[in-house]
Parts: sequence; C-alpha cells; structure tokens
Amino acid sequence: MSPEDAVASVPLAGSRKSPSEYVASMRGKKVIVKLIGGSIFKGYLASLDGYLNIALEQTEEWNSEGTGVIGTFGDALIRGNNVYYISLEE
Amino acid sequence: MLFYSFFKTLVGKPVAVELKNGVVIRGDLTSVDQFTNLKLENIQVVDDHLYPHMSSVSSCLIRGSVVRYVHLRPDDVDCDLLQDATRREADRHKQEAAAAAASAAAPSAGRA
Amino acid sequence: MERELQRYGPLRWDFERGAVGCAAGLIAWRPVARAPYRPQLIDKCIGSRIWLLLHGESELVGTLCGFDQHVNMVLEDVTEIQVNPDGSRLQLPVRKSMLLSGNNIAMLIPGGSPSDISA
Amino acid sequence: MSNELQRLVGRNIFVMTCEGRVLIGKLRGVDTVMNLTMSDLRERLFRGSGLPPAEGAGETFMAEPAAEGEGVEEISLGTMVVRGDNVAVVGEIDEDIESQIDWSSVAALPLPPIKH
Amino acid sequence: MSAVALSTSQSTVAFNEPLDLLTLALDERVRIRLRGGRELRGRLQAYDFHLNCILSDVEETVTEIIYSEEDPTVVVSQKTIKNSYSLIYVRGDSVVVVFPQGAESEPTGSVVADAE
Repeated sequence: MSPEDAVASVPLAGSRKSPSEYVASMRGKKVIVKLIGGSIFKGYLASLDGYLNIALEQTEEWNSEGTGVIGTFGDALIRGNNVYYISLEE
Repeated sequence: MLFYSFFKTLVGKPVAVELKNGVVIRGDLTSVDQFTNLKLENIQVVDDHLYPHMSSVSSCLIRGSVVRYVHLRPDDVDCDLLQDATRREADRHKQEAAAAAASAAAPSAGRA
Repeated sequence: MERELQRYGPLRWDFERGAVGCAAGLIAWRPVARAPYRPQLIDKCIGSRIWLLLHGESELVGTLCGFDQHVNMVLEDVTEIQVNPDGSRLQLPVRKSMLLSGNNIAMLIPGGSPSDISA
Repeated sequence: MSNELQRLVGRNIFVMTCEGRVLIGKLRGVDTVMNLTMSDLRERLFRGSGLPPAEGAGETFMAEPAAEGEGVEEISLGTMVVRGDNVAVVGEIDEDIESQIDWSSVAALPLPPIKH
Repeated sequence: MSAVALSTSQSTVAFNEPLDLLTLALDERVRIRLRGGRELRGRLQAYDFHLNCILSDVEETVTEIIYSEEDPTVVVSQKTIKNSYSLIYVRGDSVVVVFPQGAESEPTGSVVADAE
C-alpha cells in the first residue's frame, strides 16, 4: 500500500459512512452484486479487497431483471473491474 | 511478475497468440517485457485467407493488453513448477500487502 | 516514505501539481505530499439526494452517505433507472443501501432527478 | 520493450490499431508508452464484401483478382503520431514479400476492432 | 494502482482476500467466465493478482447472441461454438467471474456461520 492509500483510508470529513465502513458491515451477509454486463449474483460475502474483487459463497446467478435464478454455484470470485454495485439483500 | 518470468522461459518456443479481435498469430516467441508485450518472429496468421492484412509482416510486437489467450504447447511448460511459483507469488504478495498495511497503520494510529 | 524520498537528495516540491523534483529533474508524479483528495462538491452532497448518470445507459437516484478517493459511493434508498436503446426508461426495484463502484460514474447532479418522488 | 521498437526506427512498419485499422509507414520515433511517430503514413482500407474467397487458403488471395471496388485502397496521411494506447500490433515488414503483393487485388474484410 | 483501503484488518482468517479462493483452486478444475460471452472450463495451473491464468485441458464455449437490428432487445439467434485447447494463458482483463469447481462440495470458511 502506498502512502497515498494510507491517507485515503482515513474517512473523509463529513462522511457519515465511508465505503470501507459499509463493506465491513456487509461481511458474511447476503449481498447482491450487479456487474457491468447486467448480470446479477447473490451470495454470502466471504471477502472483498480494495480493487472490489469479491468472493461470494453459495452463489446464485439471477437474470438481469432480477426475477429468476439462472444458475447456482458454490464459491465465486468476481473480478473487481466488472462490479457495478454491491448491495445488501434485505 | 510471475507471468513475465513464465514467458521468459518460453523464449524461442512456438506460441499462438489470440488477440481480442479474434486474430490468431502464430510464431516463435523472441522476447517479452514486464507488460507482457510479446515479440514474435516468423509469424503467420491463422486463417490467413480471412486476414491477409499481415501477410508481408515477418516479425511483430504484440501489445500485452490486446492479448486474449496465448496458446501453449504442454511440452514446453512444467505445470508443477508453475503451481509452486503461483503459491510463492501469492504468499509474497500477501506479505507485501501485510507489511504495507502495517507500515501505513503505524504513523496514522492516532487518527484511527 | 521519508526514507524513500531521502534517496533522491535535495528535493523541490511542487505542491500544486503534486510532483517532486530534484537536481536531476522531475522524478516523480505521485502526489505524495498532497492533502487527501476531498472534492468539495461531492462532500457537500453527503446526506442529500443525488442523481448519477453512469456509463452504459443507466442512472441512479439515491441519498449519498459517503465516498472515498475513487468516488466509490455508499448510497441509500437507491432507484436504478435503465435507459433502453429506444429511449424508454425502466425503473428497477429500490435498493435500501449499496456500494456503487466509482468506475462507472459519468456525472453527478446534486438534488436528485426531476422524476424522483422521494426527493 | 521500446528497445525492440527503437531497432525499427527508420524502417517501414505495419501497425494494427485497436480499432482494427491497418497503418503502414516509416517509423521515426518511439517512446516508452509506445507512441509512434510515423512519416509517409498510409492507411490500408480493406473493403472486401465478406464473401468466401474463391479457393482454399494460402496464396490464392493474391492470384485471384479482387472484385471491382473490393481491393485494398491506400490513403496517404503524411506524418502522424499514433498514440500508444491505440496500438495493438507493430510489425516489421519484409520488403521482399511486400513488393510481391499487389494489394489492390487483395480483397478482405476489415479487421474487427479490439473489444476490451 | 487503485487500491482502496476497503478491506478491514479484523476479518477472519479463512478468507482475508478474495484471491485466496484461487489458492485453494490451484490444480483443481475451474470455470471462468470471460467478457464477450466466453466461458472456459479447465484445470488451473497458475494465476496472479490481475487474474491472468494458465489453464490446462480447457474447453471453451463461445455464445454469440445476435440481436434484431430494429429492436436491440430482441434476440434473433444464438449460436454456441465449442473449442478445446490443451494449455492456454488467459489474460486477466477479460475475466469476469471465476467459479472454483473443486471447492464446491466442501465448506469454505466460517463466514456464513458467523453471520447467523
């Protein structure tokens, strides 16, 4: 990690919830990951790194409308550059 | 750096590089750099009746970022060695990250 | 970091551009001595509704909770609008909270979208 | 790797860009990010119809004359800098082979663009 | 490099980092989804943090979906091409998702248990 990144890890002034805090609260919870291509993966968030690479467990792939499951997988590793958003499944 | 070293071991061996536009260029690997730009000699484009564009080109440098696959001959590659190297690289990468995190955490401890 | 810099001998700092120079000329572009990146416009939006135009024909409206130096954003009560090629707009289910990758953000408009009901 | 390209300075080179364009010209200079300064730059437009070639592979494309309006057209662009980001392949042209090819009789589809 | 300090240091031992999933998948069969409707199944021999990979005994499936010209949401036809390769290097930037197949049956880490 470079000095820049160390500085950046301090939450910005005024932030009520920085991305790093939010991610910490998502660990182990069921999340929805939407990819740039439109596909949606749901699963338990095993881990996540600074590039937004995401490891999921008990993964399900949903169609882009979010109406049905296309396939189920065990673990999945999503490359961060394809991630559009990560959201908590309510 | 793992794949840079890996490709260095393949120098002199024939490979086929598939670009992200589907063109496959076959040739002998002559050099590679840290961006995995690949230099091939005695090249021939697979499907050259479809892609005669490079028929007068004898050797070429392929930008690493436009590569989709590199097709390799299994005889040229020691897979066990490769797996070991991968584990070592992963370990090294982890240690570096941990060290960086530790050194970054130390001066900013007061702010946390 | 200091050790890293000592290697280069007497330094001349260009705080404006975040560049570091020495007798040998410009040696680094990394803005090592700069204050953390705090875009004031985004900072002012925290806690209020914003409208985001993204790459690839989609838009988001939500309440901004926080962001980092890559403009990854934490948003709440987010409506995603998919803009179809024929111009029609499809509203997707509301998400309570999300972490949006900063990678796809093209434009941020404070105040929410004109069609945003919850604004 | 720019050493490899430095070696080609002053020679005729082939450049495939990320859009799938084919550029030919004399390399004048190169830098670390693969920006290329080229003089006597020509773009080769491939205007084939996509119909299958008359016969088989190999050299037939040279023997079979291209249909009217389908041969390669060259456009002169003068001196230009090709930005490194857009460079996909840089090739060294074998002048012997090059002089044997009558490009105006070669019909081929343009190269597909590189999709990242 | 765009490393964010998103990952927290107090995470569990099993999976500090997403890429640890691949350490376990070495020498196991994996399924890799790539951009452009490509999917690979093969044995993972090597990878790095860009997700550049080397796979052996690979089966590639390319799914091409052709959309209607009037309405780009309507699928006109879909064709699947299968190829197999003995050993390939895959550039990481086209990787979208990796599914380790070997680790599927065994429980991996205590993350789920912690949450409940």
